[in-house]
Amino acid sequence: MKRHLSGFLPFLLLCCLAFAPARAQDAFTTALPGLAGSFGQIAEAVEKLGTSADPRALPLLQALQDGRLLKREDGTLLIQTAAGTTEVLGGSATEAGTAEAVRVNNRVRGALRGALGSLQILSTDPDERLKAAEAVFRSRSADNIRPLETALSRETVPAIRTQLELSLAASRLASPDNAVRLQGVAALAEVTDQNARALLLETKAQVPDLARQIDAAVAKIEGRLRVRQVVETLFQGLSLGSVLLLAALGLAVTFGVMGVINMAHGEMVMLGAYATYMVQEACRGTFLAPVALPLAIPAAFLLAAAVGAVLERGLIRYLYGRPLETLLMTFGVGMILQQAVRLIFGAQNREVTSPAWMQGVMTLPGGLQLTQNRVWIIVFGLLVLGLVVAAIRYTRFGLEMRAVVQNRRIAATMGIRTGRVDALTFAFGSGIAGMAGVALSQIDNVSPNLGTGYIIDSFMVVVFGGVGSLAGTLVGALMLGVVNKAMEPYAGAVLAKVVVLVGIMLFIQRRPRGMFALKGRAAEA
Amino acid sequence: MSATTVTLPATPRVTLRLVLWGAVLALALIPLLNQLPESSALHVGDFIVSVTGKWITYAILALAIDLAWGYTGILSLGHGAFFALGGYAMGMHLMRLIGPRGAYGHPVLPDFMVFLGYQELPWYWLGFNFFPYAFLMALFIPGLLALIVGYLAFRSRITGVYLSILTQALTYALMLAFFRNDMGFGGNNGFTDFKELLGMALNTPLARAMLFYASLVALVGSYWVCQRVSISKLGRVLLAIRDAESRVRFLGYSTTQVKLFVFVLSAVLAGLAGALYVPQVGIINPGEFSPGNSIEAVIWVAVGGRGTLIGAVLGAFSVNALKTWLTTAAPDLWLFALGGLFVAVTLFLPRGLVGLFSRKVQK
Amino acid sequence: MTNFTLTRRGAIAGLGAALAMPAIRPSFAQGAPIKVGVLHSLSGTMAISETALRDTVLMMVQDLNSKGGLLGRRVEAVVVDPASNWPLFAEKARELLQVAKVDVTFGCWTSVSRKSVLPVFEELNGLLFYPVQYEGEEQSRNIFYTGAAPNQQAIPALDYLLGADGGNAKRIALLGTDYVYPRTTNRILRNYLLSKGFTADDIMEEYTPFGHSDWQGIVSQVKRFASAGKKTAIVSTINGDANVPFYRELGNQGIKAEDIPCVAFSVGEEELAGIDTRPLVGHLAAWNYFMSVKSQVNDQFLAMWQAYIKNPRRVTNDPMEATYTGFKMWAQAVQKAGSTKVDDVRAAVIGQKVAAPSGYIEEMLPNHHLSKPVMIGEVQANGQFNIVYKTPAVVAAENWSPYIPENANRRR
Amino acid sequence: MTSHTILYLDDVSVVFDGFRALNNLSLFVDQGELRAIIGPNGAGKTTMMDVITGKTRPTGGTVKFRDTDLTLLDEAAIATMGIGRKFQKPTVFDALTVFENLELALKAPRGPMACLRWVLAGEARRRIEETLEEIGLTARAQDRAAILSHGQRQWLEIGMLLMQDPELLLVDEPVAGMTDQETEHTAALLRRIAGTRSVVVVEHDLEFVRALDCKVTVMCEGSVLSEGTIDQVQHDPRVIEVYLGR
Repeated sequence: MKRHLSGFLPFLLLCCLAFAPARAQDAFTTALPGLAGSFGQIAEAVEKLGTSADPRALPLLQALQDGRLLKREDGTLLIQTAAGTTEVLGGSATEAGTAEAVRVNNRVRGALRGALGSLQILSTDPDERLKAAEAVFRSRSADNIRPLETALSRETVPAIRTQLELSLAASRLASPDNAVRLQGVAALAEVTDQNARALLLETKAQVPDLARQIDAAVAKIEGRLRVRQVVETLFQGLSLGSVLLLAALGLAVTFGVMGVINMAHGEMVMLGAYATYMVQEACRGTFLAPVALPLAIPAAFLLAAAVGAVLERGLIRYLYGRPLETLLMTFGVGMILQQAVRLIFGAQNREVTSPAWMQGVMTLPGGLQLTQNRVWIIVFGLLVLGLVVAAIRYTRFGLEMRAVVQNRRIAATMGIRTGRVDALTFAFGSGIAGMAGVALSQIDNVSPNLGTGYIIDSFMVVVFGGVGSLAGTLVGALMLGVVNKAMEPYAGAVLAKVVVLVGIMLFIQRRPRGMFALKGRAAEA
Repeated sequence: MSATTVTLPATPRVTLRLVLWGAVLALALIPLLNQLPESSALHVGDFIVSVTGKWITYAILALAIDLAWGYTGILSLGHGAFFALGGYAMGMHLMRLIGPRGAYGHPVLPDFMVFLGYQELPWYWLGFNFFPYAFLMALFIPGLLALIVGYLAFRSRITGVYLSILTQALTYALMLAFFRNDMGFGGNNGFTDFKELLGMALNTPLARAMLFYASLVALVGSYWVCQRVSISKLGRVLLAIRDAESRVRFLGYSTTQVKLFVFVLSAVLAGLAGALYVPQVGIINPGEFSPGNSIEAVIWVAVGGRGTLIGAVLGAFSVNALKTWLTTAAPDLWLFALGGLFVAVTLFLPRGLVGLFSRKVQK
Repeated sequence: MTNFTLTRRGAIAGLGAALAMPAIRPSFAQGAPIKVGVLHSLSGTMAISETALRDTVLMMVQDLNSKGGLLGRRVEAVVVDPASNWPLFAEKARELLQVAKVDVTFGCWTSVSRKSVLPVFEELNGLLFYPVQYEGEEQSRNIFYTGAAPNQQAIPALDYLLGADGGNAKRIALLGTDYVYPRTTNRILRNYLLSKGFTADDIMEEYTPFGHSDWQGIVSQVKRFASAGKKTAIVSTINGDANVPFYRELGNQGIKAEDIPCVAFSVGEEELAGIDTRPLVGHLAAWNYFMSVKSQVNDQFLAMWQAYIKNPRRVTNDPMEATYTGFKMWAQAVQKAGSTKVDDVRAAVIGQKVAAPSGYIEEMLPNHHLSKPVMIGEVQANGQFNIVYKTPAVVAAENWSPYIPENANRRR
Repeated sequence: MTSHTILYLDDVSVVFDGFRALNNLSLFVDQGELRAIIGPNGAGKTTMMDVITGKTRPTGGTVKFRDTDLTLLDEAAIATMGIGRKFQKPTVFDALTVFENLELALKAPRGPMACLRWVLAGEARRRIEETLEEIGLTARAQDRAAILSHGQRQWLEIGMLLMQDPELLLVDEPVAGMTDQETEHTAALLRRIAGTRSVVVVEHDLEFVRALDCKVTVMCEGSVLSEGTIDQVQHDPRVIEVYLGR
């Protein structure tokens, strides 16, 4: 309450000053006092500044955006830079003192984006131009038509040209002239973009005269969007599938190959996520910070593998041949690991940041947008699968592992240290789970409960795919992901999951050995 | 799976029976001692009564699991689902009995339906205002589910860990389904704020004592049924199935039928336990379906000693007592203790606490 | 009452009952400590949120003792772990009241845990302070609700979105976790929107399970919903765990707050601590307190908390503030009543006023709810909130919403 | 197929992943006949038993017991029809006593409720005791099967087979691990049983097969190589080739 008043009174004062006929006011100075006012007034001032074409506007607006625009109690505005603080009017150097940053909200930020866009559309930096072109698309004002045309005539970079054309079309919709508007409608009809649809519908509401043309344009866009939606759903399914694949791969080794039911598998995943967090914290502020995530992959693998090896040598090996007991015991181990992590790191979520190259969307030819982190996780999932296959097929360790699985006694007589192979296999499976944790730290909570959400799904994937078959795990995970995502829009997320689970249960009872069942005598045993 | 039944020699059997009846008597005394004035040295607090009443229902659940797992080798990780379904059936009855005493004063609809905008009672809620119907449903619905799941699973010869994973998925799917508010079971909040049962106000010592005795009778009854099964030829067929199922088939027994019988019986007992549990704890919600709960219940049996009925009961009481104690005495560390116990028991005491005891007896 | 007799009785009571006895310190008639029960999950899914509240209560107890206790008696906290297990909440509540004989309990986070213990507190005439915003539609003589009722959070937030500063939203997507709080809140909001002239087409409602981690589909759905040419906003009642993946997906799919702002009712500083907030700048939360509030009481509260937890970077949040306020009110009421008897304290709590960290004087109303200010904050890059709106004065809680038509014929 | 053919296998094949365990096998066993089957390892003897008892479904061919198509039935149904089987590796129920093992095998209603209500009446007890006598385990009736010696387990399993009172007995290597004396005893027992029922014995021990004094079928690579008396087959050049190598 107090703060409101303190902001408001000087503003009134300033208004009086502003309207005092002291000297001729240009657009810049008339707009300025608004910046010390309420959010609405700031937004208005920003819009005015955007169209002012005043050279002082750009640094001022940038300062506002970065929180470097300060305001004194009396409403004087100051710009803070690395070099020092200067007054906006007059430009004389001064002390910041008790001045506070001018705060912005969404409304102001929206206005800023548009204003900066119009001001930067002719910038020499192509990145800024592209951003500006995008911003202008959203702010869509008829005032932008002329600058956009100018910009378009000079632009050489194809990506920016495309965006400029879009923005121009959008701005034309805001023109008072229906002929110009129709130009815009025609251009937007060729775009496959939800924002274009939104713009057109908005225009339709404002200009009912053009309803017919706009409807036709929207129908065209929607037709293409529908196709894209199918592709998007498929991508989302694959991405969910790759998460399931990552979570299940470790299990495919420990359960599928060794037959060990490890209920603490989810906790191995969780440990991997915490390893990611620890690596990130260790690298924070060092030159390694940008590559913390790739560095976390081996770290997570090693941590989870070490815990796995200890678990196998210390506990699980005494229970071979008694899978149900192993199940119960590892459940207890899971409880202990969870609580240990909770006591060490606290119950709160830990923040694992995504590196810049994993954020945002990636635009494919045809305008299809895929989220970067999901793309990376799909790639990572396939890489890890490749790693597992390679380790089992082409290494000495893989050979010994397969030998021990097929016939422990004969393998032992061949000089293979079966105990060591068991420990390594289990450690390997656990390590894979740890690597999955790195991926999950990018999309889910890094909390002690992280693993519990994945354990049942992982078991379902392995059993559905066929125990002991990596191909089955891959196909099973991807299928479950796609089916789940395809059903979600109709059934809702919860029901989709329930239906998928029931579906798997029915499937398993028809084919108890899963999709890629091992056939023959080995399976009969 | 190796044979782990503990067959006690004849003399300890008599002692065992004495111990059992002694334990039942001691339990039966608890509500009576509760009636003594608080100053008396023998007074037992209300808390003990209610918490012991709850453990008794857990013991019934443990018996049910033991019958399926300890005797027949069917490790179901979904018994919590049968327990919860029994609980829901009883919960529906209790909700109907609230009648117009709910916050909105609606004569028929429970509160959660009123504020979620239901206009009328969903069809599957009909009839639950009658106690016998609700009680029957508490047994019938778990039984029916077990029949369907068991038939599908046993017919396709899904055994061992596959069955465990399947039943775990079952209870998980049910949990997700019951969390949905659209199911008409109150979603996450489930049912609470029960008022009365069979004309008794639930928040009175009398009602607590009555429920306590009902549970005790049910426990003794369940014990009797399980014992009757275990000492009959059926019990020997079960052990035979557990140890060598295919051999039993070659003897001409339809193991699918036998296992189905036991699984359904076990589910019905679990449902009974759930039905007695809910009025005592005053809440039923989808959390009861969570896979962790089912695994925990299996672990009670493992701790007590599977393949013996007394072991199941002992396990349910001791693990839960430990949990009740530790969640207060060591709120930050109790998971270590409990997790450690599970690890230790599976590693060092494959026959559970009873194994410890009977080894001494045999010496 | 000593440990010994309890144990002996336990042994008589039979199987394992002895083990049930919590370790209670022997207490003596003279200057017996006042016992404060702490009923927050320290393990399981809710531990993420609830452990901080346990710490807050312990901090308040320590603070009170350092000032000489209450009524000349020491205050002692009895901490139990109900482990995010709802029936266990009821059992532990009973244990606190009957075995530990606590004078007051601070606890619960989820509605279901409160619903689970409510009959116990009513039967045994205990006193529970519940510190979390909730869906309302409840009032128990044994519970004091120090979090917000829907009219102190949800409706003001919606008003903000519909106003000029919030972007004049014309289409609202209601996203929530499928449980009673979102369901009820969204029902209230839907009726409110309809009363403001919205059509059903302009409201989208979608529920997801607890801990939902794959938001790709729903976020795309929202994007489609938002492409109808009207300003769209999201109102999120998504519960704790699912928020991190939700916000990550929002950020990754490039949903900017300037275009589709998302206002959340369950996301506070603690939740943001687990997210990289840079892509989320401008998304909103509605609470009755933010850590960034500038007030003297808040400065003290922050200093006290960070000193207690020995971490200068630990954040505070709304439920912690509500715990603080509730605790202060209880302590004042005990002073006023001159006893810890539940009936006396209950009578004394009503009308208590506390200068809360929110910077306002909050008062316990006769409906057992507080009058509180409503604030709306925008997420900043540093994980804090920039308060963009607050009510000029405190708002009295309406725990029975006028937008739920059935409340008209509610029993009073 | 004559009217008293009890077991009829015609053109039966079993294929595992491309491996033909049984290759167009045809075999007929008459009522009351005692038949020995010999053959080298991997000849398909055990697979044949699996097919008859319903453990393995044939890929093709006809399997009939009297007029019933066995390929449609499961193990339990086949067993209750009157086909008993003794396994190569003796499988008895370790957790149960010798007496209980026999009691389980005893021909009686097999349903769960029937088992629950089952009371061991005089007639049944007498039969079990007779069998105990027959297999020489009377003294060990109350011992758990787990502690029996290998030979005793063989006997117990034979006893269980007898308790089933089957019309057709399939006996897989009954004398492995038995002393000479026990082997003789077994041969005598099987001979005695044959006549009232049919017995098919799979065995490696040619001395034992000789002692059985019956028709012998030689199997090789999943089909019948030779059939006749023991002397006939022993002089069959094809048999000699298979046994002594090419």
